[in-house]
Amino acid sequence: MTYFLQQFLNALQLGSIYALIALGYTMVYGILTMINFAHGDLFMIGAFFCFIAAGLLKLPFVPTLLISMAGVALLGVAIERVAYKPLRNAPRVSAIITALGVGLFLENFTLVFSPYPQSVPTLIPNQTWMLGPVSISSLQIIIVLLSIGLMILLDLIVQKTMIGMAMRAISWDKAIVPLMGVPLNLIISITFAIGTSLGAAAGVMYAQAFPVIDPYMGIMVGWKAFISAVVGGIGNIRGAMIGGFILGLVEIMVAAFMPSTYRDFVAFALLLVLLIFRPHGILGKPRPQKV
Amino acid sequence: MPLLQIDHVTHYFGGLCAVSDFNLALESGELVGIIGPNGAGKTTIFNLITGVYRASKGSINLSGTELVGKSPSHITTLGIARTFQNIRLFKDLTVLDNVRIAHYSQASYTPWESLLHVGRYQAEEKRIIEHSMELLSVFKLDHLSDELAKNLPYGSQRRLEIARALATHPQLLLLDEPAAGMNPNEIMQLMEFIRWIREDFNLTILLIEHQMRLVMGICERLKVLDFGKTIAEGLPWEIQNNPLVLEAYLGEEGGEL
Amino acid sequence: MKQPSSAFTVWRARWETIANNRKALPILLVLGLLLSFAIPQFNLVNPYIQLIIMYVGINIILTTSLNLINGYMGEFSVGHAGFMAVGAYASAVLTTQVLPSELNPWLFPLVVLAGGIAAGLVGLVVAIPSFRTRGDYLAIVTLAFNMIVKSIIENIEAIGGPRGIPGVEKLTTLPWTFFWTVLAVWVIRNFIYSNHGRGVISIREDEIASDLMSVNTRQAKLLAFTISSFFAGIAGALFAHLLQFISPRVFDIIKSTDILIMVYLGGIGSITGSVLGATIYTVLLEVLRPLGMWRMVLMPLVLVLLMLFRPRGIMGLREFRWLIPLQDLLGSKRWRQKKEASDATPAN
Amino acid sequence: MSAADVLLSVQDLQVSYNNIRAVKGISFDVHEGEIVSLIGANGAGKSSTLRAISGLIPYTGTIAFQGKDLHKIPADQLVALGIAQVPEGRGIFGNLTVYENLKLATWQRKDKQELPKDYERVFTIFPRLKERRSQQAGTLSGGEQQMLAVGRALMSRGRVMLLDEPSMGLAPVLVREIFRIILEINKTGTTILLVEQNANMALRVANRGYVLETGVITLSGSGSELLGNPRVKEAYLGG
Repeated sequence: MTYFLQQFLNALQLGSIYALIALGYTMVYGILTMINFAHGDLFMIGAFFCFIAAGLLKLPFVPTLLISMAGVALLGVAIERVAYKPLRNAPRVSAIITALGVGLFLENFTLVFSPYPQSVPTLIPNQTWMLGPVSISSLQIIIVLLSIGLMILLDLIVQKTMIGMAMRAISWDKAIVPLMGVPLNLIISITFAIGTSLGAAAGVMYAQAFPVIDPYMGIMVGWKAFISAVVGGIGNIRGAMIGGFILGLVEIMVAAFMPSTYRDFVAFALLLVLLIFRPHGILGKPRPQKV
Repeated sequence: MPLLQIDHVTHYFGGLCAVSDFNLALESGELVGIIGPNGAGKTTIFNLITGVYRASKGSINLSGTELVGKSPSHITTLGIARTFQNIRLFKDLTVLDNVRIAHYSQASYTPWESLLHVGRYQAEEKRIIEHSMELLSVFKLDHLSDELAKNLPYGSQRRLEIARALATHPQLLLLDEPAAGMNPNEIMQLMEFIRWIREDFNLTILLIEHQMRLVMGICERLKVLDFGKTIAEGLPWEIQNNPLVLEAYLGEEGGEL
Repeated sequence: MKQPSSAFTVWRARWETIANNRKALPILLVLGLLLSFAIPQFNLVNPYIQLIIMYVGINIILTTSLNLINGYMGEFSVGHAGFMAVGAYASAVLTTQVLPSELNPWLFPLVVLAGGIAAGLVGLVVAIPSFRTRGDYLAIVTLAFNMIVKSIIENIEAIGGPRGIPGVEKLTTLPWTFFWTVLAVWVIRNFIYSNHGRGVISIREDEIASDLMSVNTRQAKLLAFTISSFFAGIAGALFAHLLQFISPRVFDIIKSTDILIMVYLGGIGSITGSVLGATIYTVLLEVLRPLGMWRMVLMPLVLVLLMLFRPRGIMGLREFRWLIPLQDLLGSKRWRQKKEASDATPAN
Repeated sequence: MSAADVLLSVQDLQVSYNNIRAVKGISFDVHEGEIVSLIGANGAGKSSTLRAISGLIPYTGTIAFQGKDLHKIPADQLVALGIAQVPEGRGIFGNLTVYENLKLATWQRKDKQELPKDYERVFTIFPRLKERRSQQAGTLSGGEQQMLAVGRALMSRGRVMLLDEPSMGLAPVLVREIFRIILEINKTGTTILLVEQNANMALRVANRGYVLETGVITLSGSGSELLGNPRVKEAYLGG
């Protein structure tokens, strides 16, 4: 039981990182029905911003986090404007392939400047407390609380603000939104900014939790976060959060109670089984198609 | 026995009743029209007959075979073909290929013969091309056979859609607003054309139309729908002067505003 | 009139003559076959280039087969390397563990075929639940499939687990690569220009209309997906016996991404495009090797620019005429000639 | 009426898409304070005309609002100019609440202090919306959705309101209700351009009307003139 609780804490930590990245996938999908395959790599860039700010500029945690989020948000918006926007009326896959290309570009561009894995300095004083038999670290607390805080903030933005309303309206019917006087492109840019900055925050936390980073780290984590978004119901924000935590839980528990090499197998097999029974994910709803 | 017998068909979308207790018996060779204002449920009836939607209640019977629950491709092979309100051609394919695809269930060669281009492949393809070209020439489209469907003028696209539907060898043809976007002159030609294909291809035709000129001109019987319900049926001239129908189209007259 | 006489137009005219000349095809094939024997025999080019040529062939098979799903059927499959892995492992297990090694060179074509069949069967199993809903469902399923295959292999010690199978015999030769590449391209081309293939293409154009034109869309999808994974398996088998070492890592999602890029670079819905895409991508990566890591920065940029200016890829939906069967090319023309002839003859 | 009164002017408008010439060179004006109805059977080109004015589809010809050419103006700026819209098929956002739908339409409004008054006005006109203000708009009935669409257009406070088939799919009682409200809105000073299939209603409320047949204006006149004209019935039900 102690062991289980201990693992549960680890699962929360990993799950919150997946959830943060999954939000970026799901937000972009929600408004543009496009899979932003470069998102995992923006997470990686977030981690590298952390490396630059913390390792080279010796900044403390909060400025590092803010710089990383702002930098990646700018990058995300720029990518949308330059690479995705011109393809909004092209075949849908063209944009997806472009995203794939952008992702590869980000990976390899980073690789040119950082051919070797880099280690990121820890910015959070590592302290461990014992809650009964379960040990809990300051890092774990910060990652989980910060992620949950960001998610609540996002949820507030989406549910309570005009911008959030506009985002939801776009996901319902993009064509009508301009008729209400709402500038479509601005909202899309804001969505990219928010989604990618959450990915960057995940990158910073990941770099703190697993302090060795490399340009390809975003691929696997990104795909898994994407899967989380699908499990939760792609396009659904709360679904992405749930999906992220489920995937984190499954991965950690499989690794804890089975040979760790089964981890990916069980995680993905579970996904397939879930999709057979709920093709639209946990919170996703099918929208009737008009013939 | 009627060719098509629809009994008590009802269909819901979510909670909304799109078609309620629809009945129709079509005798072989008839030409019947379904009219009604926008959103009356006309296209839904076509979608129910062709298996795109599955009727919530009721039965649809084609010369003794129950259609409810069958897949659209199966229903097509049983002898029902249709066109669409908003032309649904295979836009990036040639005119000839559009018609060839409609021969899918008639081509009698196996996937293996497809992969290796052996056996019946050559003979069958030759037959399909010839049959397709014959059809296209009947529709005066043979000279455009190698054009992409999307490059055809609107009127020709409409005709191609009918040609494609006929390639499936239907007994019953469903035309969904064939005159949409046509001017009075073109509508006159279309009327001639529909009469003529009915004779030539031995068809029973059910059509949905807004252009009253066309409906009044060629239909033998009419059914009028509003809000998913049949509000009137009968001969064209009866319908034309039926106050319920006038109201459905033009709105009610008089009354307090 | 001004005569355009630049080297480019001359070159272009020549290219079009070759590209559209049907007689060129058998000549090219015979020439190719002879060359494929002659090159290794007389060492016409150095072994490194021979290796590249073989990779080009394998990539052509992969690209053409994936194009069947992503380009012709209009679905989005992203885990092609998973099927490649099935073919590679099935064949490598046969040559390293099952068959007596002295028979390997003789049985190699059957081994490759076995790899293809294994992948085709797996493909069918994956396809059955995958086409329930349209859209990105297949993308997710194939993505998960790719990762599951990799994970399963890692967990089977009998086939080397995460370490893979070392010491696979080098049985893939230039003539064999040539043979399988031509066979794959030919068969997939045949399929596309057949009743079943047209059904598959009509699904891309408009699935509902396709269904209503009597196309059994479910059957067509399963058929196309099985064929596509079969050839991915063939490519995997050739790949395993060329690389001489396979491990689960070789067939991860990055490999799948490579194949996707080749498909969209060359152009969706085009066999010519797939051949060009695979060739250009493979060769370019080698040619740009002197740039070091910058080539990996450059290539994605090229892809993005291409998508922005040609969203359907280099040859999207277009084909060299000599790849198209005569009846598709001339069917309508012949019919018209026949009609004119019969119209000219007065009826009795 | 002088040219100065012309609020919206459409000159030689032509619209084609998918190889269809939907609108073949029509011209009409809408004057300040009027209700103008564009009527005709399905496929006559009514909606295409409205979509062109909204900047949703490309067109040739001139569309000017208060003398300002709308050609280069992005769709989302029209609201700021004073053009409020009730799109075809209502176009409400089913995943937003009733209140949120209304609120979203105030995006371009600068006078935020006026908003409470406007919500009050909308809720007075449509008490049903007030009852359902925190309900998801997708759960509303067809009539309520239409009311929401009109209410939303009111919230953006346009000088002119464009309505695309507000009666579509509504039972006669509701149709009457909607048209009564349109009259009411007009009385408070909003100019109205109405596209309708329901000719009787549309002409009864209209100052002037235009009859469209296959992309051409075949009849025009005052509402009451057209209402008595047998040619209107022919345009729908054939001669």
